[in-house]
Amino acid sequence: MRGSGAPVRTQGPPDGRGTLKDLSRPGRRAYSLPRLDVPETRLPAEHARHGSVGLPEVAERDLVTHYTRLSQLNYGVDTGVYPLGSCSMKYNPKISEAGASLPGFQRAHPRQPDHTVQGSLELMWRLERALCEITGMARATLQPPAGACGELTGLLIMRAHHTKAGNPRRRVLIPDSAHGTNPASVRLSGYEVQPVPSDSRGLVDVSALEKLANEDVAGLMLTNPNTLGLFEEEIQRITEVIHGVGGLVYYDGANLNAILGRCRPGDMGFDIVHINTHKTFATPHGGGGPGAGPVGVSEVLVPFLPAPRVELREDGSFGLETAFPESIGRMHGFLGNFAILVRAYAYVFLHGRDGLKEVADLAVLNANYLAHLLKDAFPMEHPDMPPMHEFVATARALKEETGIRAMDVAKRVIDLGYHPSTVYFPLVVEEALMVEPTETETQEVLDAFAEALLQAHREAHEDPDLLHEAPVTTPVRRLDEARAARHLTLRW
Amino acid sequence: MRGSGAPVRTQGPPDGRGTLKDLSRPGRRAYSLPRLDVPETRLPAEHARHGSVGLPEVAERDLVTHYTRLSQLNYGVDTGVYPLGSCSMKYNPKISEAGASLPGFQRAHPRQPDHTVQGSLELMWRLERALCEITGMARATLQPPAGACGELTGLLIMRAHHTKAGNPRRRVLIPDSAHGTNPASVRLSGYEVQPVPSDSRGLVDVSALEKLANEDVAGLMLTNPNTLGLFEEEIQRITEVIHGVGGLVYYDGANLNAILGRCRPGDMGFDIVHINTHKTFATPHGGGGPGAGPVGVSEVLVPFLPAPRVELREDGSFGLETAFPESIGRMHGFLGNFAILVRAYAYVFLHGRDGLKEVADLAVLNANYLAHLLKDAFPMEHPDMPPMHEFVATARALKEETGIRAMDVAKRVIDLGYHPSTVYFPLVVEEALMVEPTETETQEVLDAFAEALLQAHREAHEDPDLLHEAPVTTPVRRLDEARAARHLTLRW
Amino acid sequence: MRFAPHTDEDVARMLGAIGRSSVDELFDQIPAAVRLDRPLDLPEGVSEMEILADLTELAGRNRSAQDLICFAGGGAYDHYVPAVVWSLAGRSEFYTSYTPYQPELSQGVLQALFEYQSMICELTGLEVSNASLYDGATALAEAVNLARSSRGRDRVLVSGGVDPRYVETLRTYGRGSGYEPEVFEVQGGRGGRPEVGDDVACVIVQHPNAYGLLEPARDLFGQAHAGGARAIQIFDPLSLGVMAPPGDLRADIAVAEGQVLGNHLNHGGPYLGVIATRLDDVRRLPGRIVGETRDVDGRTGYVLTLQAREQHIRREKATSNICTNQTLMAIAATVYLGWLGPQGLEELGRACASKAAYAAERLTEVPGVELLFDDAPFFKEFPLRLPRPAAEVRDALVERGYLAVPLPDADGHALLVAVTERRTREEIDGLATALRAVLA
Amino acid sequence: MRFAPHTDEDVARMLGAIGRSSVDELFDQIPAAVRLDRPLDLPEGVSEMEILADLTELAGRNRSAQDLICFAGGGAYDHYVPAVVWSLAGRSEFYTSYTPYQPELSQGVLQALFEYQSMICELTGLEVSNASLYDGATALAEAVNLARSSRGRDRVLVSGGVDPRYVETLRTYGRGSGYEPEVFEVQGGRGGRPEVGDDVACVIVQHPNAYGLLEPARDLFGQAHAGGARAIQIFDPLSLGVMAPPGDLRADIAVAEGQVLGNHLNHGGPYLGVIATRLDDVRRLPGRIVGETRDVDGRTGYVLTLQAREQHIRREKATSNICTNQTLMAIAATVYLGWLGPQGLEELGRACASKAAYAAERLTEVPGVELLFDDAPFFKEFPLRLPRPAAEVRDALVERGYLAVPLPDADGHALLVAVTERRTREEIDGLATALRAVLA
Ligand SMILES: Cc1ncc(COP(=O)(O)O)c(C=O)c1O
Ligand SMILES: Cc1ncc(COP(=O)(O)O)c(C=O)c1O
Repeated sequence: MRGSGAPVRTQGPPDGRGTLKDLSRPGRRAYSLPRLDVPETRLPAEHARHGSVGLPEVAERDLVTHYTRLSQLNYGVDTGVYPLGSCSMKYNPKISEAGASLPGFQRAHPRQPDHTVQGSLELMWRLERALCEITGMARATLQPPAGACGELTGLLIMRAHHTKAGNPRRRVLIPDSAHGTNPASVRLSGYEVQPVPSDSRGLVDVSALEKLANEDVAGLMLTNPNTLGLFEEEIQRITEVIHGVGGLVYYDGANLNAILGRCRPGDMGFDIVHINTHKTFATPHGGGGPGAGPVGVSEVLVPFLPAPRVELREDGSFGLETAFPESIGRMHGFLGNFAILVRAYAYVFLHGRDGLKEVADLAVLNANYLAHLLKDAFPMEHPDMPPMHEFVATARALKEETGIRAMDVAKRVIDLGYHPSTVYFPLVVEEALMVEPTETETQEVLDAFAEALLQAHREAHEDPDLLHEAPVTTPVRRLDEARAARHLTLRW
Repeated sequence: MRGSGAPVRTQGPPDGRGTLKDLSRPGRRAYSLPRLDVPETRLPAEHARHGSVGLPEVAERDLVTHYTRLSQLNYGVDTGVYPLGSCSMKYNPKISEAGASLPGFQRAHPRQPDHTVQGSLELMWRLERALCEITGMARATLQPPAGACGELTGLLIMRAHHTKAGNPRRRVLIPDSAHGTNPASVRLSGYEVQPVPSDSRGLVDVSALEKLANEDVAGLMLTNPNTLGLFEEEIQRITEVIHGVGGLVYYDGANLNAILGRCRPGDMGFDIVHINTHKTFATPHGGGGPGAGPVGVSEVLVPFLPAPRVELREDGSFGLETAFPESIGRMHGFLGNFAILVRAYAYVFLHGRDGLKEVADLAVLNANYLAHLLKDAFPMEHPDMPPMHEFVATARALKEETGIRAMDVAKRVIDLGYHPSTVYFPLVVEEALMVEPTETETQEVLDAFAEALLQAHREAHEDPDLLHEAPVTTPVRRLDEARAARHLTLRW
Repeated sequence: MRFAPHTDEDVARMLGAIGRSSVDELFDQIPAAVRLDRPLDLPEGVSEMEILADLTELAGRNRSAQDLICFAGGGAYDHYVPAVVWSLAGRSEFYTSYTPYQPELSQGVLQALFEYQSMICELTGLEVSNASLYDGATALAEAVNLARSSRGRDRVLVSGGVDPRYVETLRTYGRGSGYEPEVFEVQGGRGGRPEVGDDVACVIVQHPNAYGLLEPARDLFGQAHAGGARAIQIFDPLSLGVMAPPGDLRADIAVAEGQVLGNHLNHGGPYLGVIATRLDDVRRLPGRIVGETRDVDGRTGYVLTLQAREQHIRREKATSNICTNQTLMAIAATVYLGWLGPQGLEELGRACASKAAYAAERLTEVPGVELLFDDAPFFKEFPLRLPRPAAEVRDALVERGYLAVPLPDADGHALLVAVTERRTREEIDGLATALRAVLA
Repeated sequence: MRFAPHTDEDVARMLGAIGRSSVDELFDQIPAAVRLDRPLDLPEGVSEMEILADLTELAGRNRSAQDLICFAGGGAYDHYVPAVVWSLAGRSEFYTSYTPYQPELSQGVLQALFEYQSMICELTGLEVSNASLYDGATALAEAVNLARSSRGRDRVLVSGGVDPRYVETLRTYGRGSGYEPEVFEVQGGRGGRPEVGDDVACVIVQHPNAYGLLEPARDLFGQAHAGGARAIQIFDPLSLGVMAPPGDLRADIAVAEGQVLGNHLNHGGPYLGVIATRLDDVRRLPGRIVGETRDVDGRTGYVLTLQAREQHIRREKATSNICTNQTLMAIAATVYLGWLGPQGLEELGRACASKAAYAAERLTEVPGVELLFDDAPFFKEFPLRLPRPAAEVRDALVERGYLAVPLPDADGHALLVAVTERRTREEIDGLATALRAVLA
């Protein structure tokens, strides 16, 4: 038995291979447009295109067969467990899709006057209020279209705050285990990155932090629970240290799923928080996007929030306001990823007060349970503390014993029918397997997924070629990434 | 190489096997309902259920994974060519789905008063007019939810007509190649079936017909082009013969796709016509249904049409009328498969006058082209006449040479990546392969499909086990039908 | 708009390959006399955006349950259809496939239908279900054929509580099959005394009936059995979380309109004909039946079975002429029942019953309005007697944004009010207020 | 409503397995002082049907392009989205998947993105495209970063014809990156003379510009190049069937709002940031890039490539901080462009241009209404000067069922009218009539 195989389509008729271009035949077409019902006008010659665009020419039937096939080559949450650490790949409720495609939302133009879009504006208002309550912040912007943009938004607010105080400062502290977007955003906000080491428990080394903290430090960015899935026990001390030197503390909300209704960044002393709605609030990831990255801030930072903002007017109506002289400006061409916010709204209000807490409870229970099942084969890097909603295990021992690496294990898990966890992140852990089962998986699925990992572990000793050669059940096998970068073929 | 394989999912994690019941755990749930906002009422004890219903208990996430998996096990038109003879499995335009799910249609209640559903009624009116124009009939009913029900409707009209004339008569003539629903419908309408033999060309044997025609004959049911894909050249003579004895001629519209805009049943002398909208007008087959089977009749039969009927009132509005004393009555609980009729409407008016003719042109071209590619390996049963939109080839010679049967060829075609044609129908042809490519396939696809059949033919000589064992690329291999019927397991 | 992919060059090349000089030639067999020598009298084809605009305009002229608060019942109901149902049933691998004649490529549809059959058996307490019929009314006609052939008897007795549309449908089908349904009277909207002679094949009772009332079904079925006839029950699938199932009531055949199981109102169709019966009549069941079996490697799989009942094998000897059925609706029903589960079914039934009871209370507070049948128990719909013609009141209620429909066969003063789980107390109170205003 | 599947027994069993007595225990690490000792101040959870009712009520309070005839433009347009686009992009294997980190399980998304990149190159006449950015405005900010790093220069010149929202976005992003966009004036709504000193990294021109006008882009880009700066064009993807592409105009970097490519208006997002440039700057491109390669068996496959540009590898040295992007919108754009093809793109461009020209003619017949910039050529939108404040006129037009929006930075009397292929002659005439009535 080679394993039950990845649940994707691996077969199909030969004419289904190749790109859409390969299906193209001159003159074939899918489009239809109404007959021109006005006199034809041509653009001035100097602006006109010469010759036609090299797009494929196919029938609608070809399009459908082709992209249906491509979809079937792909694994999604709807196909099965997708335990990518740091990504909260939970089940995305179908009702959110239905809500977001209501014509009143779907066909609203972003430049419509406020009185014609009161429904959208009230939705944004209510969502902002809810996100503030969940995070313990005063106000929030819904503009950022993803977490990374939320980070930059938050850092520009930080910069505006310090600039107003007379000195923008120079550095932002980031734990060494942080997500790559954190340092990248810091750079884009004009700050320098100063890494903060972790201690042996996998937490921020507070004494090191104390040494690094000074008047040059604009702030600290922190994920809590951190990327190792551990709650920063000394969080109050940490925020105190930073506040003590006049810095601000930024909460990277990627892991908010772990603490919903249990504790709030605002109450821990954070000044700025971003939320990945596509993680915590189950707006689907769309193969890599879109998402949304709302940013909440404490009272004192409200003046710096991007504009436009939705405000409740005296007459009870909602309006987009732009007159905020201290605002950092605009982070998105329009209002952000509105239709994603509709999905987040649906998720938040479906769950409500108790439901959100239960989300965190069960996400943490699932992670602890799965970590427990795996602990002998793939021990946690920092086993002293129980993980929150995710955990980082390591295949270091396995590698030493057998030469099999985390990547080989991941590929074998594919052959056994599952999407593997994140591997090689966080970078500070050798042979990392970062596993986040989320709350929407059943115990049975966790048992089966763990069994696949344990089977791979056994096979690493008994039949390592199964792992070296994996995957063998996929439409393609391991791909030559070096070749891709060397012989750049980025288009047909 | 075992072939490129059927384009369905064959793999998946072990927890994905089994029925929904196997995923059930007590207390798990997907549903949510509002809190009861009125006092609770219980039914009288004698009517109350004791104990709960044995339905599965699963989470929404389980439902989605399970039925997504089941869908991926299935081949559909969107997956690839589906050349089932007699079924017109053409591409189903996506816009029809969008149109049918407009809330104004989707949420209309069938008992709403006419003035609140003028949109639906006008759509039905326009569709009826269009179908009458396409078939050359005076009026039509849209009630029958499928072709077979249309047949029964037509035959009951036939009976009503004869009964009114004083004698319902006894027999209905049907060519021996007819579809099974024809004789079954005849029986349900209270008539006896009298088969009519075919001549050597595969057409109705007109002299035999003349002998069978007498005053006992209520009518003749005919498919034209017939189930062999051949146009009944002597169609006028045929209808004359039946009319000569006072009988009526019924047109089974399953093959209407072949003649759209080229000729019309009404002009050939037919009195009653049914249309399979799920064939000709690309309303998707839904895994076996729903469809719609509108029935058109000539002027003299109009009084017998089922009620209610949509009528245009004097004031320009539309209404459902029921006061037709000679009507045969009601063939469906409400108005028929309305949402399917919306799709048919979309298809008819998208194509319009020239577009429909082109459908027939290209359907016939595709069938002739494919028959040509296959003619040496799988000759047409009646090669003297060119086929219309489909053709019946035979694997008789192959069977004689190699022992390989049509079914083996079909299964091998699956391994080569395609849905095979109909096999063993019509029953009058030995080792029949009934192939209807439809107009929505490209020449490239036809070439590739033909090549698969030709490869199977070669392999039948060179490596017959490939065919005997086929399919090997599917989620299950050949299934034991005898066992299914012997050890009846019809539920979990 | 066209969907055929052919370019002019494709056509020319293909014609060349088959040795023809024009497409017209391919139609040479059609005798000149019957050829259509003019274009079809239809408009020119339009673009996708035009047909959508046209359909949107037409749909916009309907005032559906999207705009009106729907208390309409009488065989089709505004139950909530959860988003998951059509997200799954609407997957194109399901809806663009055909009847599963090639089971190896159709395990998805086949297994879903097997699950459907299983759930219908669980619901009804009967032993076998088929894989769908057209709708409730035609399912009843099929049930009658089954009963008549099973009993070898002719006559068909129908309770006066059965929906008149069902009776009309039976009358139509009966003309071909050679019976005339005989309606026996009900008292106070239910009950009655069928005279079950030894030529009676079946007794048909709708429970809850067309007035919404609960029937003494056990008793009526007892009478049927006493006379050696089959007991046929028309049931409401969504009543079965709180009501005793047909099997417990000793129905031999149970049929239902399955629209309520996750299918949209769709202005009357496509709906879903549900039928279930006893195992010993399985070979008389109409339509597709899916069975579990093994493949050559011993793996579990599903196939169409007992096909010797069906028209494509047995032709005029088939149990029915049905071929295309309502598979997709059955798949939707399966997902819906999976969503609901036993608890949901019960909670939903309780919600309908409670809201209907509340509505009856509020509406009969309106002066001049009373229950058509005092004291008769009902499930989710009930008939009111109005002081004015019901059709007039209906139209006046529509003006105020409410939809409820007259009882078709009553004296013209009866309104049927159906209350699903979807209706809120506020909406019910609103209906009462509107009715009060209309009748004032 | 909840989506976690756990029953009480599941929880108990799992707690037992890990040796814990309660879920609360799992949160013991959270210091007591920061624990939330009260429930969140949010409403109780609701059922699916309630949230749908809530959303339907909210959506119903919008008067969108579904109700109003939409002539609104200025960066987002009511182009027709064919049904096929979201039937395919909406397949759950696409929309529920993540960034394709495991390429063997993600060939569908990867290949679709490869096709997207290819189509963007075909459209723009440039050599490389990435796999999407957030939207047009942020794509411009990324283009500026690219140009500045590529040229090693600081200053950023922006035409006065560029959409003010884009300039605002640049200003915001520039605060972090250390530049302040400098706007050079246009004459008659277009053109202008950027002073391209040797510290200028790039010159940004929108063509067609924010007034809808066609720019002398070749000339402006020539000036940029003469000063050694990069030429950045903001383009309209749907203009390229009839207009010369950025590559022909010698733009070095082309960015666009890709909403028009099969994405709904969505009240402003999610949209699609398009970026394309020259091959020699590929290593400076922000975001995901998909490349073709081989697997160990020699089969063609697709992977994320040049990841050394990206934040997850290069951290603060990455070309951008972007991680989550707009993949699904890019897939929709790919299907849309496949639907349109070269012919459709041309026909659609011609339809927009012709309808806009017709609209300009009809609207300027209204007394007091004239083109804001006489004689300036435009593509699908154009600015009118009104005799009354544009915001007032806009609101009055809404009353009559039409939507058109003021030009944001004009003197308050300018209305921008956008005409897509979706607008009919009748609708344009209707707008003219409405405008006449409003101004009478
Ligand atoms: C810890 C952390 N921070 C930030 C981000 C960036 O969020 P986004 O991908 O939405 O830009 C991620 C995303 O993976 C993350 O895991
Ligand atoms: C020739 C012919 N007649 C009648 C029918 C019956 O139509 P339906 O399946 O819609 O009941 C079919 C269906 O396959 C057919 O092919």
